[in-house]
Amino acid sequence: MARMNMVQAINLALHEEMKRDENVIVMGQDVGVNEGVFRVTAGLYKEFGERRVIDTPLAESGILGTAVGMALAGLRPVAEMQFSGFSYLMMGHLEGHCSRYRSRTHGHLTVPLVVRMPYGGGVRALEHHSESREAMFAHIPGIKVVIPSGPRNARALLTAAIRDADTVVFMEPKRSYRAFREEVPEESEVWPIGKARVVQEGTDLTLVSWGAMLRMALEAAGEAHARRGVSVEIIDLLSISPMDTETILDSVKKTGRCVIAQEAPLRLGPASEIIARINDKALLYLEAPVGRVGSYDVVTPYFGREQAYFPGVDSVRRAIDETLDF
Amino acid sequence: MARMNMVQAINLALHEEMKRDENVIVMGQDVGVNEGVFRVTAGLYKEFGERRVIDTPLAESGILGTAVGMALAGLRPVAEMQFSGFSYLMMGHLEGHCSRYRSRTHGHLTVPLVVRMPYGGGVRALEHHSESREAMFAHIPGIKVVIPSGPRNARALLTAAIRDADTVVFMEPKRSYRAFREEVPEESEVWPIGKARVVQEGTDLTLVSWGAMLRMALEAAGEAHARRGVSVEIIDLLSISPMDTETILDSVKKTGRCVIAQEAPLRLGPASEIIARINDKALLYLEAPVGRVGSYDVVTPYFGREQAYFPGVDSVRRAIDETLDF
Amino acid sequence: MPAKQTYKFSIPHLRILDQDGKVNKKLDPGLSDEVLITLYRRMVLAREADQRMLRLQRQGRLGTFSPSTGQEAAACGPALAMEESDWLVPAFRELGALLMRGVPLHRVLLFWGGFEEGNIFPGVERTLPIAVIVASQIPHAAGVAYTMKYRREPSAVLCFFGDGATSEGDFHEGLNFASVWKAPVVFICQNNQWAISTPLERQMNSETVAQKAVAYGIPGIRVDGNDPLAMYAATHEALERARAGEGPTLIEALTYRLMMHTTADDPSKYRSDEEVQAWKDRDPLRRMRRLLDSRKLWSDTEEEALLAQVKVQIDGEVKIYEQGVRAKPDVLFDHVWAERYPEIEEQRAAFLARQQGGETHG
Amino acid sequence: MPAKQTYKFSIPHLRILDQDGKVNKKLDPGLSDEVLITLYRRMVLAREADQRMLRLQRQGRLGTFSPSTGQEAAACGPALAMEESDWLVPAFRELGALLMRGVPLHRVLLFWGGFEEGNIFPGVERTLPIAVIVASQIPHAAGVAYTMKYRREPSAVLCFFGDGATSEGDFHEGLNFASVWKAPVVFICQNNQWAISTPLERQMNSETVAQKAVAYGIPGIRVDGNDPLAMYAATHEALERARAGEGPTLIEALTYRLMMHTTADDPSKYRSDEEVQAWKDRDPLRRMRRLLDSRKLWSDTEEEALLAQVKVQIDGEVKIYEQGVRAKPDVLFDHVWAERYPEIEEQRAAFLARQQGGETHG
Ligand SMILES: Cc1ncc(C[n+]2csc(CCOP(=O)(O)OP(=O)(O)O)c2C)c(N)n1
Ligand SMILES: Cc1ncc(C[n+]2csc(CCOP(=O)(O)OP(=O)(O)O)c2C)c(N)n1
Ligand SMILES: [Mg+2]
Ligand SMILES: [Mg+2]
Repeated sequence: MARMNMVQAINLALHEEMKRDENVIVMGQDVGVNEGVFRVTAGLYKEFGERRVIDTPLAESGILGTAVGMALAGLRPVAEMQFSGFSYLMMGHLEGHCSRYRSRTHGHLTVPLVVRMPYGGGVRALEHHSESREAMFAHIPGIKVVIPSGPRNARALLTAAIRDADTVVFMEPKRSYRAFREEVPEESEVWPIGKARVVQEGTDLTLVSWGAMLRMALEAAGEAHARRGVSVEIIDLLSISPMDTETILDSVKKTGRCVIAQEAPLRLGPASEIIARINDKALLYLEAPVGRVGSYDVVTPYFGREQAYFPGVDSVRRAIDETLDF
Repeated sequence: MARMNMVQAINLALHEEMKRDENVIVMGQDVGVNEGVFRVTAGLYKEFGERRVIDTPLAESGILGTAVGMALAGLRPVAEMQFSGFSYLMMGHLEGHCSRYRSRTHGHLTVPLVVRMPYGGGVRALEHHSESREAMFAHIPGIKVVIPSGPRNARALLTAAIRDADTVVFMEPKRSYRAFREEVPEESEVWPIGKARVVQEGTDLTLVSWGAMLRMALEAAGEAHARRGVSVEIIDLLSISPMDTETILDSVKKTGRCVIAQEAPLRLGPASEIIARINDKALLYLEAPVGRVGSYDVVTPYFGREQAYFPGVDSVRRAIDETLDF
Repeated sequence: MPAKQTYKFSIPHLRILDQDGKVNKKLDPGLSDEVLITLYRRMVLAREADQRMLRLQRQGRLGTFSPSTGQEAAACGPALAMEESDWLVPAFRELGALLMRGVPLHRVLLFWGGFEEGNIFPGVERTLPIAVIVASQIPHAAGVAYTMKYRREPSAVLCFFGDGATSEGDFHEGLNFASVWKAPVVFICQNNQWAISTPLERQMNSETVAQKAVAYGIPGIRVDGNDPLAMYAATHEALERARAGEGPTLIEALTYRLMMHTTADDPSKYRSDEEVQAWKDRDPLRRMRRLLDSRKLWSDTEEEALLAQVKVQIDGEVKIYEQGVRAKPDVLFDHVWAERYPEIEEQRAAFLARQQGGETHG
Repeated sequence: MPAKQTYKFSIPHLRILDQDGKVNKKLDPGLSDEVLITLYRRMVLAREADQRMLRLQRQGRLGTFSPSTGQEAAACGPALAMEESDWLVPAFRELGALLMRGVPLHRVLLFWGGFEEGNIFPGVERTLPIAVIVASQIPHAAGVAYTMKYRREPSAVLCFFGDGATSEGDFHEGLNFASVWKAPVVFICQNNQWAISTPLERQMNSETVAQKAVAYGIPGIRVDGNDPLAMYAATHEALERARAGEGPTLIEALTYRLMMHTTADDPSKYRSDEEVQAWKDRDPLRRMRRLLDSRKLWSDTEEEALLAQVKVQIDGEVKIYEQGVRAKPDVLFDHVWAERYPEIEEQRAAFLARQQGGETHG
């Protein structure tokens, strides 16, 4: 066991998987000599060399497009988008090929690759560097979208993503990169993609969250407990697609109340889908409308105004109260 | 008044707007000499010439990117994506610029343009030619997403889109292009973007739909009325973003039951957002879970199997029955 | 503007077999008689299959497709230069190349007939299916080529695309990656001078496609695309260079699409009969036939026999195609991901229940 | 491979002012003494502003930004060649060009300080804000240029980007559109030889950036990017050509980024001190100073006075910047769309209520 932050944990998974399987290669802008702009790929270039740790030209579609070719030919590329804000440039390959090769060949040709990308706000970054657009990826059938919330699950889920037989979009909440440390087991862990985790059991209200919002959810829940004795069950979604409906429904059926806290804007975000699934299967269990926390449906402001835009602990607290007091 | 199909109605709006304002120009692949692969731009090249009706090189990002420049410089480009399946290639400009220029300059620089694209299935088309991905566009703040359902509203909404001060993604259900004719008024109409239409009043159930699904909704509602005397209120959404929540909520509060019929896959589709808004504001009015009709969350199959994939009249009928019999 | 120093580039133009079937001796790649005959046979097969598909489509027995008549030299010449261990990365107008790789015609028919089974090529390795998204296959080819290099395999990739494809960002990014990586890949642009209705001069302002190679610091060559010998020779040399670790090449095959863009297209809207006629006169099949004639390798009797044999072969393939596919109805739920997930399985169950209930829709 | 015919291309290389401040007489653009002094003053302003920003950033008074020290000739020379009616489409490393257009420094500070107000340039027309998405401004420039042509205005567009930007599909698509349209636009690639940590040879395999012009059938020229006279002259000629309807030009400015990529970057991870030092010796300011000296247009006294004056000017701008912006807190709800819609207005109301309730988050 070692205590590490999320950057170190992701780096550990990359090291382990590259050591385990020489088909695993890492590629992207500045991932080699420079070790990534967030140092997520630290040490890889030195250990595995430029054949396996590729500093690519500056072209996102080219990165994913060539990664698709590599995956079709048997490699397991882990491609980095330097920031999720530039990932829209590779949507053609994601929608057109990553998502389809398996189905269009009935499994004869597949695209097992990982697209890693730091995403999300709260670090006073430049324009285009703060969005949470997991919903856009997760709407595409045939793509998996995974979002870790802490060092341990980041390592375990990235390992799973690299071993996965299909394309996984692995979104890293950069606000959490160095925010805290956690014990990470010595041995490689592989957490199943598509499974949510109940990180805190409770009886009064279900709180679903993921990524950097999870810590705020935990804090708000703790505070709600202290303030009004409410027992909150907290679910870390971990995978946006496929989505673990069962875990959410089981919890909601038990608690009868639910709040979903996402960083993405509300319109057509993951919270809406979760609410739709509760509507489909557990409507009658609800004692109050499901609370939705998210960013406003406005354009992400520049960082001088970002605090007022992104949801925080008080946003979750407010939603918990409203749901309880309904 | 003249009876025309949707292709003719869209063509009419283009003619009228180009005549009205010489800043309006049309651009895209094969939109000029060839008059568009669906003949939507028929006659424009002859009437307005190659300066105003531009056959562009084969590059979707280039089309939208140059259109952004034109719009910044004062033109009103109407850019065509030959099929929505290739629109992912221009997501960079849509997300990065169309959506943001107004907010990043507090209104000093804006991007008034229209991106037209035929979308949706049911015409036995090739791979990549059948998707409904309005949710991906509508998730982006600052973009408007409009979907007509018939000739008259197509003309009126395209006119509105061309005159709109911001970027409008105008998605044309190609299955409806020549499926039926409708009276279209002599005089130009401008329908407000962001307003849904109650196309049939009713008291027992609210049925929300848009695009090509609307006709199936109408048929299923008529059939439900004949079969079991149910009075269905039908709402044509018309605008996915902004979304007319009021019209939907007013209706649901009246009927207590709701079905949403979309062609898009279910996960993170517009129906989920509508359900989330009902949850937010009208949960207690519901007498049954909201029924969701949509495509399965699988990769769109090739056309030999598409019928089994796309929802049809019977899918809507089933959802109506389930919601009524809950 | 006068200048201290200049950088110079040049792009060669290659033709070996002229329109009368005469070979430029200095450039003759020296293919054996047998190989020449095989090449001709393949080109005829491609032509006949294409024309049959056109009829099938008109009869409603096939979906919309993109005919390749007139472009047989540009597709078959390069395919002849491939080793089995090389990779073929096609666009959608290389019927001849697919058939030469051993893809059965019925698979191609299944593709255009609306079935995923048209992308499955049992026993044929290293051959990617048709790519519909223009230019998207180009970076794929670069990535496959990187993999060959990574594995130190002496194999190369042959990647096809059209003149219209050169306008896409993916053309640029794909060629640039391949060039920086010195990846073993040969890019063949079938410049058939039209992208649907868009003529070359509205697609690009450069005199040739081949000169785009200069941008990537790789060799570019313009080849008479209706000359199968030149197409073979240029590709052969480029593949050898690729396998030898010398990086990619861009080959422009100057050819012409004699038919419509797809069966949904009406080319009379945008191009003249005279233009088409002028190119009919440059038919690659005729040119090849003249070569065989001049070498006394072919006769009308053999031609008739070939056509009869090809007809039988095509008939057989059409028959297989029309027997249809045998997948279970819920196959669309089988290949979303490798594993099964509850949300998809639930939808599968609902689908099957609906099918049993007699519903035909989703 | 021998060939029937070849196509030939060449790319010139231009330098006018050498490192010792000597002018190549044959190429001298003949700028007046006054203009030369103005150019030097602007370059010094850009340098001093850049260095101040660096200090502000280190003190936590400015966000992450991309310093342009060392690239003043490549930014200011071209800007000098512009008419007011021309358009400037910058990337993010053309501080000198922005200032020469009349953008007040405090606006640039506001941009890097995290406020949209940094994109508003009151009174300065035809100057787009900084573009963060690499290469995305290139098609914008082509579209603006098309509009000038469409309107029959004799104005051109000057578009900047880096060497890394040339790898993006948007570079390719933008140049191709501009070329096909013969649009009045001049593309300037500030080839500073690094894209963050990626050196030129991993970005491209071509000897020059300028030769990429061959792909589009437009003139390309490589210019000593630390030579303000050559940058001026090449841009001037290209802008004239553009305004005369002769289409776009690609200018490669061979220069060097002397500082870090952004203030978040540590260049010692990827490049050597020697390399940086070698380029410090080619400092464009020093070169320009030598020219002025040789013409007896400048002295140490004037230099001191200039630096003092520039400092006062920058101090003033920093002060304005640090006074902050005066928008109401709910400004983020004002500019989603031109019209107001209920769903946004509801969120605005909720936001305002939360603010009043003392919450600081959304
Ligand atoms: C990215 C993309 N945009 C548009 C289309 C629609 N489309 C199909 S083929 C074609 C023209 C292709 O021209 P070219 O590359 O010259 O190939 P050719 O058809 O001449 O063989 C177009 C525009 C597409 N399939 N993909
Ligand atoms: C599309 C896109 N991808 C990645 C980035 C992150 N990024 C910012 S600047 C930069 C390097 C740019 O290099 P170059 O074009 O040479 O300009 P320079 O920074 O050298 O001026 C990168 C990778 C970005 N801003 N946009
Ligand atoms: Mg073509
Ligand atoms: Mg650079």
